[in-house]
This record gives sequence, C-alpha cells and structure tokens, in this order.
Amino acid sequence: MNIYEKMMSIDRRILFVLIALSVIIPLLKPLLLPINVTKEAKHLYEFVDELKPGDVVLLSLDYDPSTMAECHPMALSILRQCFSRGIKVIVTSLARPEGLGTAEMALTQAAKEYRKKNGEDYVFLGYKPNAAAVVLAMGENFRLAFPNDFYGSDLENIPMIKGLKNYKNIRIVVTVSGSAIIDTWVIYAGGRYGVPIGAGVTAVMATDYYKYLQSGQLVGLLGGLKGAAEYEKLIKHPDMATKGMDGQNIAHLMIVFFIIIGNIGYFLGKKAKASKGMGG
Amino acid sequence: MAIQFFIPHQISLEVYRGALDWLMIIAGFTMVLGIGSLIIHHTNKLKHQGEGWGYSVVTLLGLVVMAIAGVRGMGIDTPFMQIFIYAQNPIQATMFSLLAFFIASAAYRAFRARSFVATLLLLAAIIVMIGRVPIGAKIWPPIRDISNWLLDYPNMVAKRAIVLGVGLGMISTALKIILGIERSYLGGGK
Amino acid sequence: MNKKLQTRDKGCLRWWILPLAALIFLLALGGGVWAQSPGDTLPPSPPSGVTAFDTPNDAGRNITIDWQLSPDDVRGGKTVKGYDILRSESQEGEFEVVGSVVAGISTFQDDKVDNHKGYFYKVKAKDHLFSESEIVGPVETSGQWYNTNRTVVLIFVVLFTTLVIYFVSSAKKGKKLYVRPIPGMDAVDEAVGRATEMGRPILYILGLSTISDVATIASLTILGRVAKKVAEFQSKLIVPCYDPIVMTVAQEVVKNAYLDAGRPDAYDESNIWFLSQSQFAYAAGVNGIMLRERTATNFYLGMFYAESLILAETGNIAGSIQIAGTDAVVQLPFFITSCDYTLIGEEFYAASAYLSREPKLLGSIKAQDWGKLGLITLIILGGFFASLHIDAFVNLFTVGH
Amino acid sequence: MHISSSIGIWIAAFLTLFVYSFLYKDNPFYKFAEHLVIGLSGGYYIVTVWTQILKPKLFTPLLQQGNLILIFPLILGLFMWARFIPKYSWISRWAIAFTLGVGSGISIPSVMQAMIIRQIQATMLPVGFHSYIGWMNLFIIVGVLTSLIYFFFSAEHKGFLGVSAKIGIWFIMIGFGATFGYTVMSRISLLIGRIQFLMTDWLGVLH
Repeated sequence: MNIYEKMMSIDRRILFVLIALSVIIPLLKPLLLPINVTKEAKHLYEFVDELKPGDVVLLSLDYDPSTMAECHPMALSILRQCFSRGIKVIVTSLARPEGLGTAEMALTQAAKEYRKKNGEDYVFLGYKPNAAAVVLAMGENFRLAFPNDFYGSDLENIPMIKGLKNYKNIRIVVTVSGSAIIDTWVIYAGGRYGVPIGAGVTAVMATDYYKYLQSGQLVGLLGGLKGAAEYEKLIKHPDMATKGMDGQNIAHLMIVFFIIIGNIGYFLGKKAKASKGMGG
Repeated sequence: MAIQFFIPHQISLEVYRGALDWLMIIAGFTMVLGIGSLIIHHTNKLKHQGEGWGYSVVTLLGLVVMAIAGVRGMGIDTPFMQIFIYAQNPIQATMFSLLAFFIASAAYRAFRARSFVATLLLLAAIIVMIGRVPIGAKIWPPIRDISNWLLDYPNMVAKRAIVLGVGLGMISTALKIILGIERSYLGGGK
Repeated sequence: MNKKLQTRDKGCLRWWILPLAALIFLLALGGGVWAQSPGDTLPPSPPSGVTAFDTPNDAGRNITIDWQLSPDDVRGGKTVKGYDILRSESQEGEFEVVGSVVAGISTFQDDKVDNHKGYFYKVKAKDHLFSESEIVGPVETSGQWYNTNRTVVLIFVVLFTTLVIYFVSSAKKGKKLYVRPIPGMDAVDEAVGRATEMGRPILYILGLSTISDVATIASLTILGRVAKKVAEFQSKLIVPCYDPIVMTVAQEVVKNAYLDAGRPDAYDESNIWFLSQSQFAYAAGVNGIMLRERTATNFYLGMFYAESLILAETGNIAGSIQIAGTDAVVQLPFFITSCDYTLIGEEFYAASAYLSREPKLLGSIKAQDWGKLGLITLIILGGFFASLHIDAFVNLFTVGH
Repeated sequence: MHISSSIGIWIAAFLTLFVYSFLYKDNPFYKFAEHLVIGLSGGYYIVTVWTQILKPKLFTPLLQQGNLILIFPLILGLFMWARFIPKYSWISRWAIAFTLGVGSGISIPSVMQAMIIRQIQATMLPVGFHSYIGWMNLFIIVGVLTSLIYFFFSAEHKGFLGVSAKIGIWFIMIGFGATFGYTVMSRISLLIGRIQFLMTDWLGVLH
C-alpha cells in the first residue's frame, strides 16, 4: 500500500472521532473566536432595544425539539433582552404540541434569571392547533384564541393582560421557528394587522427568508446557530450558541480538510497509477 | 377539484374542505395499514423466534406503551409527553445528528473533483461552509460576501429553474392521472 | 372587481347606487362642516363616505365597510382614538358594536353576518366623546361563483391542459417525437448486463414517499422498464419498500414486467418486501442489503430525505454503479457527489418517458417543453417591460386571495 | 459540576449514547434504541391519527352527529386494507384511484400558482447597466433561462441550445454546492446540540 492509498483509506471511525473532538474540545476550552454581527441581527436587536420598559413583545416560540439546537439559544437571548430592560412578554408556541415543552423550558429559565413573575412580567399562552386561525384570532382579541393561559388561569384574572387586546397593543412579534410558520406570521399578523415582525430561523431555512427582509416585511432575521451567537453577542450575554460556535468553526474546517485530503489522495493516486501503467 | 380553486362560493368551499377531510381519513387508514404491517412483521418474528426476536418485543412494547399513554391525553405533564421528551425525541434527534458524522465521512471519500461541474459544486460548498462561520472572515474576509452572493444569486436561480421544471412536471402528471393516461400507480396492468 | 351594493330587491339594484352615494356624500359633507369646530369639549368629526359592500371573491358571509377618516384623525393629532363599527338589521333598529379599529384605519370586515340578509352599518369616531356617521345599507352578502383574482391561474391551467392534450393525442396518432438522451438512462441496459455477468443482484429503491407523490409514480414507471430488462437478462432484482401501498403496487408492476418479457416463472414476490417505515431503520436495512448482497447496481429513484447521503455513500463504498433521481432539491447534491448518474428534478420525470418510449408519455414531455418555452418568453417580456418601468405587465401575474 | 439527578435526563442520555454507539459498529445497544423508537413512533402515530383525524373528522360526526356521507371515506379507507388480503387486493385500487384523482385535482391550480406563476413573476426584474442591482437582475434572468434550457428534452442540446444548457448546468451545480454547504451547517449544529445536552444537562461539566 503506497502513501496515496493510505491517504484514501483512513478508517471512517478515525474521521468520526476527529469530528466529535472538533466539537467537544472547543466546548471545554472555548477559543471564543470573534463573532461578526450581521445587519439583519443588528436591526432586530436595535428594534427591541429602543422599546421602553412596560412595552409588550409577543414572542412565539414555534420550534420543537428537533430544531432546538439552533432555536433555543435565540429564544433565550430575546427573552433575556426583554426581561433585562423591563419589557413584558407574551409567549405562544404555535407550531406543534411538542414545542410546548421547549418553550416552557426557555421561559422559566429566563424568568428565573431575572426574577420575573408569571402573570405580571410575562404570560405563557400555550399552543392551539391551526396556526393561521390562531394568528388571525389574536389580531381581533387574545382572549378569542386563548381563553386561558397555559397554566389554566382565566386571561381576565391575569394582571399583565389587562388593557391588552390584540396586536395593536404589541410593539413587535418575534417568531423563533423551525418551520414555515414564519410565513403565517408575516402574511397574517404583519400583512393584515400591520404589526412589525422579527424572526429567528434555522440555517437551512435562512436563505428562503431573505426575501422578506428585502421587502421590509421582516424587521430582522437570525439565521441558525450563528444568528443565535450574534444575538448573544449583541445582548452581551454569551451562552450556548457562542460556545457552540467554536465547535461549528472547527468542525467546518475539519470537513473541508477531509475533502482536500480525499481529493489529494485521489489525484495523486490516479497520477501514480497512470505512470505505473505506462511503465508496465 | 381543480375547478374549485376558482370558485370562492361557500358550497364550493365546503366541497373542498369535505374532500380534504376525506383524503385525511383515507390517509389515516393507510397509516394504520403501515402500523398493521409493522405489527404483523414483528409478531411473525416472535412466533418463529427468528433472529433478533428480542428486539421485536422492544418494538411492540414501545408501541403499546405509547398508545396506552396517549389515552391519558397529550398535555406537557402527561406520561405521553414525558416519554416523548425523554425517549422518542433524544433518539430521533441523535439519529439526525449522526448525519454530521456521515457527511464527514462522505466528504472524505465521495466528494471528488471528478469533472468540471463536480469541481464547481465542491468549490461552492467549501466557500459556503467556511464563509458562513466566523472563522472564515478571520482567514479571508471577502469569503463572507462571496458566500452570501452564492446563496443569494446562483443558488436562488438554480432552485427557481428546478422548481419551474418540477412544477410543470407535476401538473402534467396530475393531468395525466385525471385523464386516465397515467396508470402505473395501479400496477401497470393494461 | 365586482364591488357593488346589493339589496334585497335585486331588480332595483342599479339605480340605487348613485343617489345613495350622492346622499351619503352630501350628508357627510354637511356633518363634517358642522362638527369641525375645535376644542376638547366637542366630539370628534364623524367619519365620512361610509360604504358597505359584499366582500368580493369570497365564500360569502363577509361584508367590507370602508370610510374616510374623520378630519380630526391626523397623525400625531389630537382627538380621535379609534372607530367603532355598528350594525343593525333594520334602519331604525338597535345598532350593536361589531368591531373596532384604532385611529388611522379606514376599513373593516364584518364576518359575523349571514348570507342573503340585509344589514345596516354606521361608523362611530371616538375619543372621550364620539360622533356617528350616517347609516348605510341595506347590504347583503352571498358567495361568488367565480374568483376574478385567480383568472391568470385559470388561463395558465387551460393553456397548459390544451398543450398536454394536443401533444398526447398527436403522439398517439403516431407522430414521432424526439427526446434527448438522458444521462444514466442509456446506462440501464449496460448496468443490468453487468449485473448478470457478475452474478450479482440489482437494488431498486422507490424512495420514501407514498403512492400519491409524483416522484413515486415516475419511479414506478421506470421500475417497470428496469424489471423487464432484468427479466430478459435473467438477473435478480431486489426492491425493499418503505410504504406498504407502494410495495403492493411495485409487486404488480414487476409481475407485469416479467409477463411482458415472457418469463412469468422467474418472478419471485419475496424479493419485493416491506422493510420499515422508520427512516433510519430503513436506511440501516438497505445498507445491510448493499453490503451483504454486494449489489452490482443501485437505483435510487423517488422522493428522498436525509437518509439519501447514508444510502449513496454506502453504495459508493461498496463499489456499485449508482443511478439516482429525485425532485428533492436538498438531497440532490449528495446524490450528485456520490452517484455515477443523477437525474435532476424534471429530468427524472422525463426519464420515465424516455425509457418507456410510450407515445402518451413522450407527448406530455413535449407539452412540458412548450410550457417552458412559454415561461421563458414571459420572463424575457417581463424583464423587458420591468426595465422600462412598465409595471402593468408584471402586475398581470399577481394572484389575489 | 453537578451530574443530573433527573431520571428522565439519565434515560435520554443513555439512549443518546446507545445511538452514537452505532458509529463504532452496529451493536445490540443501537438495535435496542432503534427498535424502541420504531415502536414509540408507531404508538405516537396511532395516538395522533386517532385524536387529530379519525376521531374528530370521522367517528364523532358520523356516530354522534349522524353525518352519514362520511360512510364513503370509511368504506374507501377500509378498501385500502384489502391490500392485506392478496385475493382482494384489487379492491384497494379504487381507494388509490380516488386518493390520487382528488389529490391531483387539488394540486393543479395551487402548483400553477405557487410554483409557476409566482416564480416567473419574481424573475421579471428591471435590468439596468448603471447599477449593481441592475446587473444582478440581468444575471438572475440569464441564470433562470439557461438553467431552464437544460431541462429541454425534446430538442438536441447542440449549438445555442447546447451552450445555454451547459451554462445552465453550471448554475445548477453551484446552487447545489451552496445547498450542500448550509446543510452541513445545520447537521453540525444538531450534533453540537446533542453534545451540549450530554455535557450540560446530564454530566454538568458545562454551564
């Protein structure tokens, strides 16, 4: 076996270990490479940053466990930004019933950090099927879509909701989503009721939603783990996404390295074979 | 049903919703058919004590436990959701993350610059992979803009052309089914 | 747009409109002048020019109310906080609030009405005091039978249907139609031959979708041709299935192909079986087959998801000839990099026609090509007009709801 | 550094490790997790199909509200099951034909609208030679046209058509490269998510 063949026949398990290490080591020993902030993330941050204490934001955590890796850090960052500035938050989760668990996790964690009280500083409305109908109903009145909050209290008895009727009392809707539900928000809540919309989506989806940025239908957009890390940087509260970003960096480099090694082996091996063929 | 699209009238809307419901009901039965053949497959294995019949017990148990848990409702605190959160979801999420490893292995073994077009593909992939993470801008700043440009223009253009072609293909297949020209879904018997 | 006031008595529909509009206009004007005295002790000026009409292009049960903003409703201005919309079933009857909007908005849709029943409306501008507009009505709603917003879709569908029918019927009459060679499909014979020589089986994957997916249908057609070749060459064909219905259909397709090839005796139903309906379990199962049976050729034709990479990479390692085709755009790059031939999107649909040479399938390919030519022309025209800033052409293609 | 005391987290962590053990090679632990998830997802489907579809759409209206027309989809659904009995499997053709027929009918206008008309409208862009956007719009139009020409089947790819189709396939390949790149990104993020779960929620070595 010559060197080229060796280069082309590394056991796949070695590759697997390398990939795993390129994620694990940066997590343990963060390099904290600088993260450049895109203008899409900055616009969203600035919009929320300009709100006054007491303003209300509707945050819809429309993702489920399968896209949690990318969406969860975004949700936490936005909640932290709101809570740290005294902005009140209404939370819904409209994509799938499985999303209830992840939404509640994010909300309770952020609320604990900032000692915020359910019913006074935030409300968790929960999930109802048929997102389009729910988004439209909330345009008329929150009580129409959600007579009770997630924990079963009557909306009339929740202090924070008093005086809030529909999107007109909301400064911005932010949807963090792993699915096409973002279209529903943009078309119905944004298009029909004129409320500004911001969004956080997975990396795969991000390219599909630039169109809404250009047309001004979205205030800002966070794309994938990178977008989440950008937001963590903006609110100066680095967390999971920032730590994960190092892993993402190194793992991407590792894969590119594999492609190059594989191709060098392939070409040199072909050349060697060709010259041998001529000799024989 | 194609005609319905152009008729906003209530009656037409009800026909449409009705048909959608019917399709869903039939799909429901088909789903049961799939689960039925799953159960038959595994009970057969059990009966013959075939290789790995123990795993069939696991499958059948999982199925029964989940179905029974579902009887008690689907809220966050129910056993159904708990099993979902702590068993079904981690396994599924982990299986998807296995792809990260397979991509690495495929990158090393399969992605060869065999031809000019394959080289184009590889280069675009590498640029996007590096350009989309912070370290890329550190190594070579313009790569970020290049990768964004690739995503915004050539990527969008190619997708649009494919979608146009696929769209026409889908419509003509649908027409052929309605006109009774396409019958291969019935098994090709003439 | 058929915005119109509809009355209970359809016969007197037309002459109604003008006097009514004029009356509303005059009254509103008068009201506006009367109310336009400043000071906070006075109510805001009422909204004017209220119109109510059956919302067009819908299923009925919806009335749109439009009005002009109260003169006191100015951005950053003082008084008007919003409007209430009131409805009654008779002109003198009790009006009830059916909705309200904030200042600056001048339209409302009332969707809590019944069809074929007259309604009266008025709009109330409010701050801490309020003033009401004139009453308008009666208006009634009904569902419309044709959605004018969708005319352009109808035109496209009709044109394309005509094309398909024309070319299919002319192909049936025996007109020769050319189809360009499609990479991979010419290799089918060779691949099957190679498998026979090596004494190894051929693996055919129909994708991971249901029978109603276009990709699955195209794949079944190709399966028929491949199976016929396999029967002629007396090779072995393995088809592990993901969907039980697709499986039973595939069995019939292969059985018929063996019949066509004159070798019904060689057909073995146990080679086409249901593997699993779980994505990763299916992928793992197929991987096992590829490595154990050392398949000579693998076909991956149909709808694929994330498992495409696992399948194609394993086949690549096993050294099989691989032919893939799908309309799943996200999966295509993985196939392209690890398969010998990959059919992209529509190419995959066309392959079934190319292989089978059936005139009716070829006819529809021809129709699709003409369709594409039409699209290209429209894009060029559209680009041309848009460059000249003539937006009317581009707007022709806007489809409303 | 606190190892989790929640039983659920421990179960989830072990199942995660079971699945990763497949990377070394196929083994009983992986098989256990794999068979478990097949069973669980089967059960999950049964519950969702029943609570979301069959009960609200079929049995409640049929039995309690006497909506007798729903007997037809019930029968068609049962026809599907005829596939189980080889002798009567032809009956299921009716159900398949109905499903496909109605499905095709519904799809034609919506595909025409979403995949064709909206897409060509978005391509009708103003071309200009004095601005970046103007040039890029020209680029988009040329790109879409040449890529579409690649999908011409009834004419030989020679001469002008050949050149266009060749440029078209370049566009398509670059597009696929980009898709590939960000698919990698997503998958790596998922992996990071799982490893963070193991290291944070379970072992507590990170916080």
